[in-house]
Amino acid sequence: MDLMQFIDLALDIVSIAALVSGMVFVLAGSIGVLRLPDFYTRMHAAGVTDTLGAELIMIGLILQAGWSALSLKLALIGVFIFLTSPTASHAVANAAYRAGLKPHLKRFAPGREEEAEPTETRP
Amino acid sequence: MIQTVDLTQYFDYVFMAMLLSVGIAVVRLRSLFAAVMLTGVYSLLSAVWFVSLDAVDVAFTEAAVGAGISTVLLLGAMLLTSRECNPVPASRHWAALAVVVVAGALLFYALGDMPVYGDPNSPANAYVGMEYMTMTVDDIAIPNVVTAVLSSYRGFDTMGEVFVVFAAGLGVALLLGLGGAAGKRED
Amino acid sequence: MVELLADRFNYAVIIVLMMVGLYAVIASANLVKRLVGLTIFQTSVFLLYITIGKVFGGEPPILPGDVAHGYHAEDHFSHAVYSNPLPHVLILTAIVVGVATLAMGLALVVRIREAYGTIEDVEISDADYSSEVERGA
Amino acid sequence: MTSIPILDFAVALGLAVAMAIMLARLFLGPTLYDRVLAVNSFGTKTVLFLVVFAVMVNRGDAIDIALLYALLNFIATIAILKFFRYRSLEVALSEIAIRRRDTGDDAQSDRSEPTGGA
Repeated sequence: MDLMQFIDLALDIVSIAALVSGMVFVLAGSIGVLRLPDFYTRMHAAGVTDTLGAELIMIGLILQAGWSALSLKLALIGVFIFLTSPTASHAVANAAYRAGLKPHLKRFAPGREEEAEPTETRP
Repeated sequence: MIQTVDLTQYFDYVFMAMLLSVGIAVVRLRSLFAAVMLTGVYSLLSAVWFVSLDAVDVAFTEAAVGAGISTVLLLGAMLLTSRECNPVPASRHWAALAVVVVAGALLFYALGDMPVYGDPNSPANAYVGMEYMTMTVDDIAIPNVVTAVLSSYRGFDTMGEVFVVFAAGLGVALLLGLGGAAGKRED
Repeated sequence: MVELLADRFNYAVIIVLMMVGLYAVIASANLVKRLVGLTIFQTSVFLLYITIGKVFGGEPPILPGDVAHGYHAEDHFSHAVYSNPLPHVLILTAIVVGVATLAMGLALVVRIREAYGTIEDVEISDADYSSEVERGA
Repeated sequence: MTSIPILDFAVALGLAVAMAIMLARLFLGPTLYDRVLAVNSFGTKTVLFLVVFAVMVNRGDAIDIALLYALLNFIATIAILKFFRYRSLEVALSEIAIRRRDTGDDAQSDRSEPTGGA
Protein backbone atom coordinates (compact mmCIF):
# COMPACT_ATOMS: atom_id res chain seq x y z
CA MET A 1 0.00 0.00 0.00
CA ASP A 2 2.74 2.41 1.00
CA LEU A 3 4.81 1.39 -1.98
CA MET A 4 1.85 1.94 -4.32
CA GLN A 5 1.36 5.45 -3.00
CA PHE A 6 5.04 6.16 -3.43
CA ILE A 7 4.95 4.91 -7.02
CA ASP A 8 1.90 7.05 -7.72
CA LEU A 9 3.61 10.11 -6.32
CA ALA A 10 6.76 9.41 -8.32
CA LEU A 11 4.75 8.99 -11.54
CA ASP A 12 2.96 12.25 -10.80
CA ILE A 13 6.20 14.11 -10.37
CA VAL A 14 7.77 12.57 -13.48
CA SER A 15 4.73 13.38 -15.60
CA ILE A 16 4.54 16.98 -14.36
CA ALA A 17 8.26 17.43 -15.00
CA ALA A 18 7.97 15.93 -18.50
CA LEU A 19 4.96 18.09 -19.42
CA VAL A 20 6.49 21.32 -18.13
CA SER A 21 9.89 20.73 -19.71
CA GLY A 22 8.24 19.70 -22.98
CA MET A 23 6.23 22.90 -23.03
CA VAL A 24 9.36 24.92 -22.29
CA PHE A 25 11.15 23.24 -25.21
CA VAL A 26 8.28 23.87 -27.60
CA LEU A 27 7.99 27.51 -26.57
CA ALA A 28 11.75 28.03 -26.81
CA GLY A 29 11.74 26.52 -30.29
CA SER A 30 8.89 28.80 -31.35
CA ILE A 31 10.65 31.89 -30.07
CA GLY A 32 13.76 30.74 -31.89
CA VAL A 33 11.80 30.40 -35.12
CA LEU A 34 10.54 33.94 -34.69
CA ARG A 35 13.82 35.55 -33.65
CA LEU A 36 16.67 33.80 -35.45
CA PRO A 37 18.12 35.55 -38.51
CA ASP A 38 17.93 33.14 -41.44
CA PHE A 39 16.17 30.03 -42.70
CA TYR A 40 18.71 27.41 -41.62
CA THR A 41 18.95 28.61 -38.03
CA ARG A 42 15.17 28.80 -37.83
CA MET A 43 14.96 25.27 -39.12
CA HIS A 44 17.41 24.19 -36.47
CA ALA A 45 15.27 25.75 -33.75
CA ALA A 46 12.03 24.27 -35.06
CA GLY A 47 13.29 20.82 -36.00
CA VAL A 48 15.36 20.02 -32.93
CA THR A 49 13.21 21.42 -30.13
CA ASP A 50 9.88 20.39 -31.64
CA THR A 51 10.79 16.73 -31.71
CA LEU A 52 12.17 16.69 -28.17
CA GLY A 53 9.31 18.79 -26.79
CA ALA A 54 6.69 16.67 -28.52
CA GLU A 55 8.16 13.46 -27.18
CA LEU A 56 8.39 14.85 -23.64
CA ILE A 57 4.77 16.00 -23.74
CA MET A 58 3.71 12.61 -25.07
CA ILE A 59 5.57 10.82 -22.25
CA GLY A 60 3.96 13.07 -19.67
CA LEU A 61 0.51 12.45 -21.09
CA ILE A 62 1.03 8.68 -21.32
CA LEU A 63 1.98 8.66 -17.65
CA GLN A 64 -1.21 10.63 -16.89
CA ALA A 65 -3.50 8.47 -18.97
CA GLY A 66 -2.37 5.23 -17.34
CA TRP A 67 -2.66 1.78 -18.88
CA SER A 68 -5.49 2.11 -21.41
CA ALA A 69 -6.39 2.39 -25.08
CA LEU A 70 -5.88 6.15 -24.80
CA SER A 71 -2.22 5.76 -23.93
CA LEU A 72 -1.75 3.26 -26.76
CA LYS A 73 -2.98 5.87 -29.24
CA LEU A 74 -0.79 8.48 -27.57
CA ALA A 75 2.23 6.21 -27.95
CA LEU A 76 1.32 5.70 -31.60
CA ILE A 77 1.21 9.44 -32.22
CA GLY A 78 4.49 9.83 -30.34
CA VAL A 79 6.21 7.24 -32.51
CA PHE A 80 4.75 8.82 -35.63
CA ILE A 81 5.96 12.32 -34.70
CA PHE A 82 9.35 10.87 -33.78
CA LEU A 83 9.64 9.40 -37.28
CA THR A 84 8.09 12.13 -39.41
CA SER A 85 9.21 15.38 -37.79
CA PRO A 86 12.93 14.91 -38.54
CA THR A 87 12.04 13.60 -42.00
CA ALA A 88 9.99 16.68 -42.80
CA SER A 89 12.73 18.96 -41.44
CA HIS A 90 15.27 17.19 -43.59
CA ALA A 91 13.03 17.46 -46.65
CA VAL A 92 12.52 21.21 -46.15
CA ALA A 93 16.23 21.81 -45.59
CA ASN A 94 17.16 19.68 -48.59
CA ALA A 95 14.69 21.51 -50.82
CA ALA A 96 15.93 24.91 -49.68
CA TYR A 97 19.57 23.91 -50.15
CA ARG A 98 18.99 22.53 -53.63
CA ALA A 99 17.03 25.62 -54.57
CA GLY A 100 20.18 27.61 -53.75
CA LEU A 101 19.16 29.39 -50.57
CA LYS A 102 22.35 30.74 -48.96
CA PRO A 103 22.92 30.80 -45.21
CA HIS A 104 23.28 34.23 -43.68
CA LEU A 105 26.88 34.27 -42.47
CA LYS A 106 28.16 37.83 -42.58
CA ARG A 107 27.52 38.96 -39.02
CA PHE A 108 27.99 35.67 -37.26
CA ALA A 109 31.06 34.23 -38.92
CA PRO A 110 33.96 33.62 -36.48
CA GLY A 111 36.62 35.25 -38.65
CA ARG A 112 35.31 37.83 -41.10
CA GLU A 113 38.33 37.56 -43.43
CA GLU A 114 37.33 34.23 -44.95
CA GLU A 115 34.06 35.21 -46.57
CA ALA A 116 31.88 32.19 -46.00
CA GLU A 117 33.27 29.94 -48.67
CA PRO A 118 32.61 26.48 -47.15
CA THR A 119 28.86 26.64 -47.56
CA GLU A 120 28.80 27.99 -51.09
CA THR A 121 30.35 24.91 -52.65
CA ARG A 122 27.92 22.43 -54.05
CA PRO A 123 28.57 18.71 -53.50
CA MET B 1 -28.15 31.68 -17.67
CA ILE B 2 -24.87 29.84 -18.10
CA GLN B 3 -24.85 26.94 -15.70
CA THR B 4 -21.42 25.45 -16.08
CA VAL B 5 -18.17 27.19 -16.81
CA ASP B 6 -15.57 24.72 -17.97
CA LEU B 7 -11.98 25.43 -18.87
CA THR B 8 -12.42 24.66 -22.55
CA GLN B 9 -14.32 27.84 -23.28
CA TYR B 10 -11.21 29.92 -22.62
CA PHE B 11 -9.78 28.45 -25.81
CA ASP B 12 -12.53 30.23 -27.75
CA TYR B 13 -10.78 33.57 -27.35
CA VAL B 14 -7.45 32.13 -28.46
CA PHE B 15 -8.88 30.57 -31.59
CA MET B 16 -10.96 33.61 -32.46
CA ALA B 17 -7.88 35.84 -32.28
CA MET B 18 -5.85 33.44 -34.42
CA LEU B 19 -8.63 33.03 -36.99
CA LEU B 20 -9.03 36.81 -37.28
CA SER B 21 -5.32 37.35 -37.84
CA VAL B 22 -5.16 34.57 -40.43
CA GLY B 23 -8.22 35.90 -42.29
CA ILE B 24 -6.88 39.44 -42.48
CA ALA B 25 -3.47 38.17 -43.57
CA VAL B 26 -5.05 36.15 -46.40
CA VAL B 27 -6.77 39.25 -47.72
CA ARG B 28 -3.66 41.40 -47.51
CA LEU B 29 -1.01 39.04 -48.93
CA ARG B 30 -0.17 39.29 -52.60
CA SER B 31 1.60 35.98 -52.96
CA LEU B 32 -0.99 33.41 -53.95
CA PHE B 33 1.09 30.60 -52.47
CA ALA B 34 1.01 32.23 -49.03
CA ALA B 35 -2.73 32.85 -49.37
CA VAL B 36 -3.37 29.20 -50.23
CA MET B 37 -1.27 27.93 -47.33
CA LEU B 38 -2.98 30.32 -44.96
CA THR B 39 -6.34 29.01 -46.16
CA GLY B 40 -5.19 25.55 -45.15
CA VAL B 41 -4.14 26.92 -41.77
CA TYR B 42 -7.53 28.62 -41.44
CA SER B 43 -9.30 25.31 -42.02
CA LEU B 44 -6.99 23.58 -39.56
CA LEU B 45 -7.62 26.22 -36.89
CA SER B 46 -11.36 26.08 -37.35
CA ALA B 47 -11.19 22.28 -37.12
CA VAL B 48 -9.33 22.51 -33.81
CA TRP B 49 -11.97 24.91 -32.59
CA PHE B 50 -14.63 22.41 -33.70
CA VAL B 51 -13.05 19.87 -31.35
CA SER B 52 -13.30 22.37 -28.54
CA LEU B 53 -16.93 23.05 -29.53
CA ASP B 54 -17.81 19.31 -29.14
CA ALA B 55 -18.19 18.73 -32.89
CA VAL B 56 -15.66 15.94 -33.33
CA ASP B 57 -17.19 14.51 -36.52
CA VAL B 58 -17.19 17.92 -38.16
CA ALA B 59 -13.60 18.44 -37.06
CA PHE B 60 -12.58 15.14 -38.62
CA THR B 61 -14.25 15.99 -41.93
CA GLU B 62 -12.94 19.54 -41.94
CA ALA B 63 -9.40 18.32 -41.30
CA ALA B 64 -9.50 15.73 -44.07
CA VAL B 65 -11.58 17.60 -46.62
CA GLY B 66 -11.15 21.28 -45.78
CA ALA B 67 -7.50 21.34 -44.80
CA GLY B 68 -6.42 18.46 -47.03
CA ILE B 69 -8.33 18.28 -50.30
CA SER B 70 -9.15 22.00 -50.61
CA THR B 71 -5.52 22.97 -50.15
CA VAL B 72 -4.38 20.44 -52.73
CA LEU B 73 -7.03 21.65 -55.19
CA LEU B 74 -6.05 25.29 -54.68
CA LEU B 75 -2.35 24.46 -55.02
CA GLY B 76 -3.01 22.59 -58.25
CA ALA B 77 -5.06 25.43 -59.67
CA MET B 78 -2.34 27.89 -58.67
CA LEU B 79 0.20 25.74 -60.49
CA LEU B 80 -1.88 25.87 -63.68
CA THR B 81 -2.58 29.61 -63.49
CA SER B 82 -0.35 32.17 -61.76
CA ARG B 83 1.71 32.78 -58.62
CA GLU B 84 1.07 36.46 -57.88
CA CYS B 85 -2.03 38.57 -57.92
CA ASN B 86 -2.26 42.25 -58.87
CA PRO B 87 -2.85 44.77 -56.08
CA VAL B 88 -6.42 45.93 -55.57
CA PRO B 89 -7.09 49.35 -57.16
CA ALA B 90 -8.23 52.05 -54.74
CA SER B 91 -11.70 52.59 -56.21
CA ARG B 92 -12.48 48.90 -55.99
CA HIS B 93 -11.08 48.71 -52.47
CA TRP B 94 -13.39 51.45 -51.20
CA ALA B 95 -16.43 50.08 -53.02
CA ALA B 96 -15.86 46.60 -51.58
CA LEU B 97 -15.26 48.07 -48.15
CA ALA B 98 -18.54 49.97 -48.35
CA VAL B 99 -20.49 46.84 -49.30
CA VAL B 100 -18.82 44.83 -46.56
CA VAL B 101 -19.42 47.48 -43.90
CA VAL B 102 -23.10 47.78 -44.81
CA ALA B 103 -23.61 44.01 -44.81
CA GLY B 104 -21.72 43.64 -41.55
CA ALA B 105 -23.75 46.42 -39.92
CA LEU B 106 -26.99 44.69 -40.95
CA LEU B 107 -25.76 41.40 -39.51
CA PHE B 108 -24.72 43.15 -36.29
CA TYR B 109 -28.21 44.67 -36.12
CA ALA B 110 -29.64 41.15 -36.26
CA LEU B 111 -27.26 39.97 -33.54
CA GLY B 112 -29.75 40.64 -30.76
CA ASP B 113 -32.07 37.93 -32.07
CA MET B 114 -29.43 35.21 -31.89
CA PRO B 115 -29.53 32.76 -28.96
CA VAL B 116 -27.07 33.32 -26.14
CA TYR B 117 -23.80 31.44 -26.69
CA GLY B 118 -23.80 28.06 -24.99
CA ASP B 119 -27.35 28.29 -23.66
CA PRO B 120 -28.86 24.79 -23.29
CA ASN B 121 -32.45 26.13 -23.32
CA SER B 122 -32.20 28.23 -26.47
CA PRO B 123 -34.74 27.42 -29.21
CA ALA B 124 -32.03 25.98 -31.43
CA ASN B 125 -30.89 23.51 -28.80
CA ALA B 126 -34.09 22.66 -26.94
CA TYR B 127 -36.31 20.80 -29.39
CA VAL B 128 -35.60 18.61 -32.36
CA GLY B 129 -31.83 18.25 -31.98
CA MET B 130 -32.12 16.93 -28.47
CA GLU B 131 -35.03 14.67 -29.40
CA TYR B 132 -32.78 12.89 -31.86
CA MET B 133 -30.53 11.97 -28.92
CA THR B 134 -33.25 9.99 -27.16
CA MET B 135 -34.82 8.67 -30.36
CA THR B 136 -31.52 7.15 -31.51
CA VAL B 137 -31.46 4.84 -28.50
CA ASP B 138 -34.87 3.38 -29.40
CA ASP B 139 -34.62 3.41 -33.18
CA ILE B 140 -31.05 2.62 -34.25
CA ALA B 141 -29.04 1.90 -31.11
CA ILE B 142 -25.63 3.11 -32.26
CA PRO B 143 -23.50 5.35 -30.05
CA ASN B 144 -22.69 8.14 -32.51
CA VAL B 145 -25.83 10.23 -32.89
CA VAL B 146 -24.38 12.38 -35.69
CA THR B 147 -23.87 9.31 -37.84
CA ALA B 148 -27.36 8.07 -37.00
CA VAL B 149 -28.98 11.34 -38.08
CA LEU B 150 -26.78 11.67 -41.16
CA SER B 151 -27.38 8.26 -42.62
CA SER B 152 -30.80 7.36 -41.30
CA TYR B 153 -33.05 10.23 -40.26
CA ARG B 154 -31.74 12.56 -42.94
CA GLY B 155 -30.56 9.90 -45.38
CA PHE B 156 -32.13 11.61 -48.39
CA ASP B 157 -30.03 14.69 -47.63
CA THR B 158 -26.91 12.59 -47.81
CA MET B 159 -28.06 11.04 -51.07
CA GLY B 160 -28.53 14.53 -52.50
CA GLU B 161 -25.04 15.39 -51.35
CA VAL B 162 -23.70 12.40 -53.25
CA PHE B 163 -25.52 13.64 -56.37
CA VAL B 164 -23.94 17.08 -55.94
CA VAL B 165 -20.45 15.60 -55.63
CA PHE B 166 -21.07 13.42 -58.68
CA ALA B 167 -22.29 16.40 -60.71
CA ALA B 168 -19.27 18.46 -59.65
CA GLY B 169 -16.89 15.66 -60.62
CA LEU B 170 -18.62 15.32 -63.98
CA GLY B 171 -18.39 19.09 -64.52
CA VAL B 172 -14.68 19.17 -63.70
CA ALA B 173 -14.04 16.25 -66.03
CA LEU B 174 -15.96 17.95 -68.85
CA LEU B 175 -14.25 21.31 -68.33
CA LEU B 176 -10.70 20.04 -68.13
CA GLY B 177 -10.97 17.22 -70.64
CA LEU B 178 -11.24 13.57 -69.72
CA GLY B 179 -8.02 11.70 -69.07
CA GLY B 180 -6.12 14.51 -67.37
CA ALA B 181 -5.03 16.36 -70.51
CA ALA B 182 -5.19 19.76 -68.81
CA GLY B 183 -1.93 19.53 -66.92
CA LYS B 184 0.09 18.48 -69.95
CA ARG B 185 -1.08 21.30 -72.17
CA GLU B 186 0.69 23.89 -70.03
CA ASP B 187 4.06 22.19 -70.18
CA MET C 1 -25.82 46.75 -25.60
CA VAL C 2 -22.51 45.72 -24.04
CA GLU C 3 -24.21 42.89 -22.20
CA LEU C 4 -25.91 41.77 -25.39
CA LEU C 5 -22.55 41.67 -27.14
CA ALA C 6 -20.83 39.94 -24.24
CA ASP C 7 -23.33 37.07 -24.37
CA ARG C 8 -22.93 36.75 -28.13
CA PHE C 9 -19.27 37.68 -28.67
CA ASN C 10 -18.68 34.56 -30.76
CA TYR C 11 -21.28 35.58 -33.34
CA ALA C 12 -19.77 39.07 -33.48
CA VAL C 13 -16.29 37.70 -34.22
CA ILE C 14 -17.67 35.25 -36.77
CA ILE C 15 -19.54 38.05 -38.54
CA VAL C 16 -16.25 39.94 -38.82
CA LEU C 17 -14.63 36.79 -40.26
CA MET C 18 -17.45 36.41 -42.77
CA MET C 19 -17.01 40.01 -43.82
CA VAL C 20 -13.26 39.47 -44.31
CA GLY C 21 -14.07 36.62 -46.68
CA LEU C 22 -16.72 38.68 -48.47
CA TYR C 23 -14.23 41.52 -48.91
CA ALA C 24 -11.79 39.12 -50.56
CA VAL C 25 -14.55 37.89 -52.87
CA ILE C 26 -15.58 41.39 -53.95
CA ALA C 27 -12.31 43.29 -53.99
CA SER C 28 -9.71 40.93 -55.43
CA ALA C 29 -9.39 40.83 -59.18
CA ASN C 30 -7.56 37.51 -59.17
CA LEU C 31 -9.98 34.61 -59.58
CA VAL C 32 -8.01 32.16 -57.42
CA LYS C 33 -7.82 34.75 -54.64
CA ARG C 34 -11.55 35.20 -55.00
CA LEU C 35 -12.14 31.48 -54.47
CA VAL C 36 -9.83 31.62 -51.46
CA GLY C 37 -12.08 34.35 -50.07
CA LEU C 38 -15.10 32.18 -50.76
CA THR C 39 -13.51 29.33 -48.81
CA ILE C 40 -12.92 31.61 -45.84
CA PHE C 41 -16.50 32.88 -45.99
CA GLN C 42 -17.73 29.30 -46.10
CA THR C 43 -15.64 28.12 -43.16
CA SER C 44 -16.89 31.08 -41.12
CA VAL C 45 -20.48 30.07 -41.81
CA PHE C 46 -19.63 26.56 -40.57
CA LEU C 47 -18.27 28.12 -37.39
CA LEU C 48 -21.50 30.10 -36.97
CA TYR C 49 -23.62 26.97 -37.13
CA ILE C 50 -21.43 24.95 -34.80
CA THR C 51 -21.30 27.69 -32.17
CA ILE C 52 -25.11 27.87 -32.21
CA GLY C 53 -25.20 24.16 -31.36
CA LYS C 54 -22.66 24.40 -28.53
CA VAL C 55 -23.94 23.82 -25.00
CA PHE C 56 -21.70 24.83 -22.12
CA GLY C 57 -20.59 21.90 -20.03
CA GLY C 58 -21.82 19.52 -22.70
CA GLU C 59 -20.25 16.47 -24.24
CA PRO C 60 -19.93 15.58 -27.92
CA PRO C 61 -23.12 13.80 -29.09
CA ILE C 62 -21.68 10.30 -28.74
CA LEU C 63 -23.56 8.09 -26.32
CA PRO C 64 -21.86 5.59 -24.00
CA GLY C 65 -22.06 2.05 -25.34
CA ASP C 66 -24.51 0.65 -22.80
CA VAL C 67 -26.89 3.61 -23.12
CA ALA C 68 -26.93 3.26 -26.90
CA HIS C 69 -28.20 -0.29 -26.50
CA GLY C 70 -31.02 0.84 -24.25
CA TYR C 71 -29.67 0.04 -20.77
CA HIS C 72 -30.57 2.67 -18.15
CA ALA C 73 -31.25 5.26 -20.82
CA GLU C 74 -33.84 7.13 -18.72
CA ASP C 75 -31.38 7.46 -15.88
CA HIS C 76 -28.64 8.67 -18.21
CA PHE C 77 -30.66 11.33 -20.00
CA SER C 78 -31.86 12.83 -16.75
CA HIS C 79 -28.41 14.20 -15.96
CA ALA C 80 -26.29 14.05 -19.14
CA VAL C 81 -25.68 17.24 -21.13
CA TYR C 82 -24.86 16.99 -24.83
CA SER C 83 -24.22 19.52 -27.56
CA ASN C 84 -26.79 19.71 -30.32
CA PRO C 85 -26.11 17.07 -33.02
CA LEU C 86 -28.27 18.64 -35.71
CA PRO C 87 -25.94 21.53 -36.76
CA HIS C 88 -23.10 19.01 -36.93
CA VAL C 89 -25.04 16.94 -39.46
CA LEU C 90 -25.90 19.98 -41.58
CA ILE C 91 -22.31 21.17 -41.61
CA LEU C 92 -20.95 17.72 -42.46
CA THR C 93 -23.06 17.86 -45.61
CA ALA C 94 -22.07 21.47 -46.27
CA ILE C 95 -18.32 20.77 -46.04
CA VAL C 96 -18.45 18.09 -48.72
CA VAL C 97 -20.67 20.17 -50.98
CA GLY C 98 -18.34 23.13 -50.42
CA VAL C 99 -15.36 21.17 -51.67
CA ALA C 100 -17.35 20.06 -54.72
CA THR C 101 -18.18 23.72 -55.45
CA LEU C 102 -14.55 24.73 -54.98
CA ALA C 103 -13.35 22.04 -57.38
CA MET C 104 -15.89 23.19 -59.98
CA GLY C 105 -14.85 26.85 -59.58
CA LEU C 106 -11.17 26.03 -59.86
CA ALA C 107 -11.79 23.97 -62.99
CA LEU C 108 -13.55 27.01 -64.48
CA VAL C 109 -10.60 29.21 -63.52
CA VAL C 110 -8.13 26.84 -65.17
CA ARG C 111 -10.30 26.78 -68.30
CA ILE C 112 -10.47 30.60 -68.33
CA ARG C 113 -6.71 30.73 -68.04
CA GLU C 114 -6.39 28.42 -71.07
CA ALA C 115 -8.76 30.56 -73.12
CA TYR C 116 -7.65 34.06 -72.10
CA GLY C 117 -4.11 33.65 -70.83
CA THR C 118 -4.90 35.54 -67.63
CA ILE C 119 -7.00 35.17 -64.49
CA GLU C 120 -7.33 38.86 -63.58
CA ASP C 121 -10.93 39.82 -64.24
CA VAL C 122 -10.09 43.35 -65.51
CA GLU C 123 -7.90 41.92 -68.25
CA ILE C 124 -10.54 39.31 -69.07
CA SER C 125 -13.22 41.95 -69.60
CA ASP C 126 -10.75 44.04 -71.62
CA ALA C 127 -10.14 41.05 -73.89
CA ASP C 128 -13.89 40.50 -74.24
CA TYR C 129 -14.42 44.17 -75.09
CA SER C 130 -11.70 44.31 -77.72
CA SER C 131 -12.96 41.14 -79.42
CA GLU C 132 -16.45 42.65 -79.57
CA VAL C 133 -15.01 45.82 -81.09
CA GLU C 134 -13.20 43.75 -83.70
CA ARG C 135 -16.42 42.01 -84.66
CA GLY C 136 -18.04 45.43 -85.00
CA ALA C 137 -20.76 44.72 -82.47
CA MET D 1 -2.46 8.21 -11.47
CA THR D 2 -5.08 10.72 -12.41
CA SER D 3 -4.96 13.59 -14.85
CA ILE D 4 -4.38 17.11 -13.60
CA PRO D 5 -6.71 19.42 -15.57
CA ILE D 6 -5.12 22.70 -14.50
CA LEU D 7 -1.65 21.58 -15.57
CA ASP D 8 -3.02 20.28 -18.87
CA PHE D 9 -4.82 23.56 -19.38
CA ALA D 10 -1.60 25.50 -18.80
CA VAL D 11 0.30 23.28 -21.22
CA ALA D 12 -2.45 23.65 -23.82
CA LEU D 13 -2.35 27.43 -23.47
CA GLY D 14 1.42 27.37 -23.87
CA LEU D 15 1.01 25.34 -27.05
CA ALA D 16 -1.58 27.82 -28.29
CA VAL D 17 0.95 30.61 -27.73
CA ALA D 18 3.50 28.59 -29.70
CA MET D 19 0.94 28.21 -32.50
CA ALA D 20 0.43 31.98 -32.54
CA ILE D 21 4.19 32.55 -32.79
CA MET D 22 4.33 30.14 -35.73
CA LEU D 23 1.54 32.12 -37.37
CA ALA D 24 3.68 35.26 -37.04
CA ARG D 25 6.54 33.52 -38.84
CA LEU D 26 4.08 32.33 -41.46
CA PHE D 27 2.95 35.91 -42.10
CA LEU D 28 6.45 37.37 -42.12
CA GLY D 29 8.38 34.52 -43.75
CA PRO D 30 10.57 36.12 -46.41
CA THR D 31 11.13 32.94 -48.41
CA LEU D 32 8.81 30.14 -49.41
CA TYR D 33 10.79 27.64 -47.34
CA ASP D 34 10.25 29.68 -44.19
CA ARG D 35 6.54 29.43 -44.79
CA VAL D 36 6.66 25.68 -45.41
CA LEU D 37 8.69 25.23 -42.23
CA ALA D 38 6.23 27.37 -40.28
CA VAL D 39 3.25 25.40 -41.61
CA ASN D 40 4.89 22.11 -40.73
CA SER D 41 5.79 23.23 -37.24
CA PHE D 42 2.31 24.72 -36.80
CA GLY D 43 0.83 21.34 -37.68
CA THR D 44 3.01 19.56 -35.13
CA LYS D 45 1.91 22.01 -32.45
CA THR D 46 -1.72 21.53 -33.47
CA VAL D 47 -1.34 17.78 -32.99
CA LEU D 48 0.19 18.34 -29.56
CA PHE D 49 -2.56 20.79 -28.63
CA LEU D 50 -5.26 18.32 -29.59
CA VAL D 51 -3.61 15.52 -27.65
CA VAL D 52 -3.25 17.62 -24.51
CA PHE D 53 -6.83 18.83 -24.93
CA ALA D 54 -8.10 15.26 -25.30
CA VAL D 55 -6.39 14.16 -22.10
CA MET D 56 -7.56 17.30 -20.31
CA VAL D 57 -11.25 16.71 -21.02
CA ASN D 58 -10.76 12.92 -20.89
CA ARG D 59 -12.19 12.39 -24.36
CA GLY D 60 -10.82 9.71 -26.63
CA ASP D 61 -12.33 11.08 -29.84
CA ALA D 62 -9.96 14.00 -30.17
CA ILE D 63 -6.99 11.63 -30.22
CA ASP D 64 -8.18 10.17 -33.52
CA ILE D 65 -8.29 13.65 -35.02
CA ALA D 66 -4.78 14.30 -33.75
CA LEU D 67 -3.63 11.10 -35.45
CA LEU D 68 -5.25 12.23 -38.70
CA TYR D 69 -3.52 15.62 -38.44
CA ALA D 70 -0.17 14.01 -37.82
CA LEU D 71 -0.53 11.97 -41.01
CA LEU D 72 -1.94 14.83 -43.05
CA ASN D 73 0.68 17.31 -41.92
CA PHE D 74 3.58 15.14 -43.00
CA ILE D 75 2.02 14.31 -46.35
CA ALA D 76 1.14 17.95 -46.99
CA THR D 77 4.70 19.11 -46.31
CA ILE D 78 6.17 16.52 -48.65
CA ALA D 79 3.54 17.27 -51.31
CA ILE D 80 4.20 21.01 -51.22
CA LEU D 81 7.94 20.50 -51.49
CA LYS D 82 7.51 18.10 -54.38
CA PHE D 83 5.19 20.57 -56.06
CA PHE D 84 7.75 23.35 -55.83
CA ARG D 85 10.61 21.19 -56.95
CA TYR D 86 8.97 19.68 -60.02
CA ARG D 87 6.27 22.31 -60.66
CA SER D 88 3.66 19.57 -60.77
CA LEU D 89 1.99 17.12 -58.46
CA GLU D 90 1.61 14.39 -61.04
CA VAL D 91 5.11 14.02 -62.46
CA ALA D 92 6.12 10.39 -62.54
CA LEU D 93 9.69 9.47 -61.72
CA SER D 94 10.35 8.18 -65.22
CA GLU D 95 9.22 11.50 -66.68
CA ILE D 96 11.60 13.33 -64.37
CA ALA D 97 14.46 11.27 -65.71
CA ILE D 98 13.43 12.06 -69.29
CA ARG D 99 13.14 15.75 -68.50
CA ARG D 100 16.57 15.76 -66.88
CA ARG D 101 18.09 14.11 -69.92
CA ASP D 102 16.45 16.66 -72.19
CA THR D 103 17.61 19.65 -70.20
CA GLY D 104 21.06 18.20 -69.65
CA ASP D 105 20.84 18.55 -65.90
CA ASP D 106 22.43 15.26 -64.92
CA ALA D 107 24.58 16.50 -62.06
CA GLN D 108 22.68 15.03 -59.13
CA SER D 109 19.99 13.07 -60.87
CA ASP D 110 21.19 9.68 -59.71
CA ARG D 111 21.24 10.57 -56.08
CA SER D 112 18.11 12.68 -55.83
CA GLU D 113 15.86 10.52 -57.91
CA PRO D 114 14.98 7.75 -55.46
CA THR D 115 13.95 10.27 -52.78
CA GLY D 116 11.41 11.65 -55.21
CA GLY D 117 9.31 13.73 -52.91
CA ALA D 118 12.09 15.62 -51.20
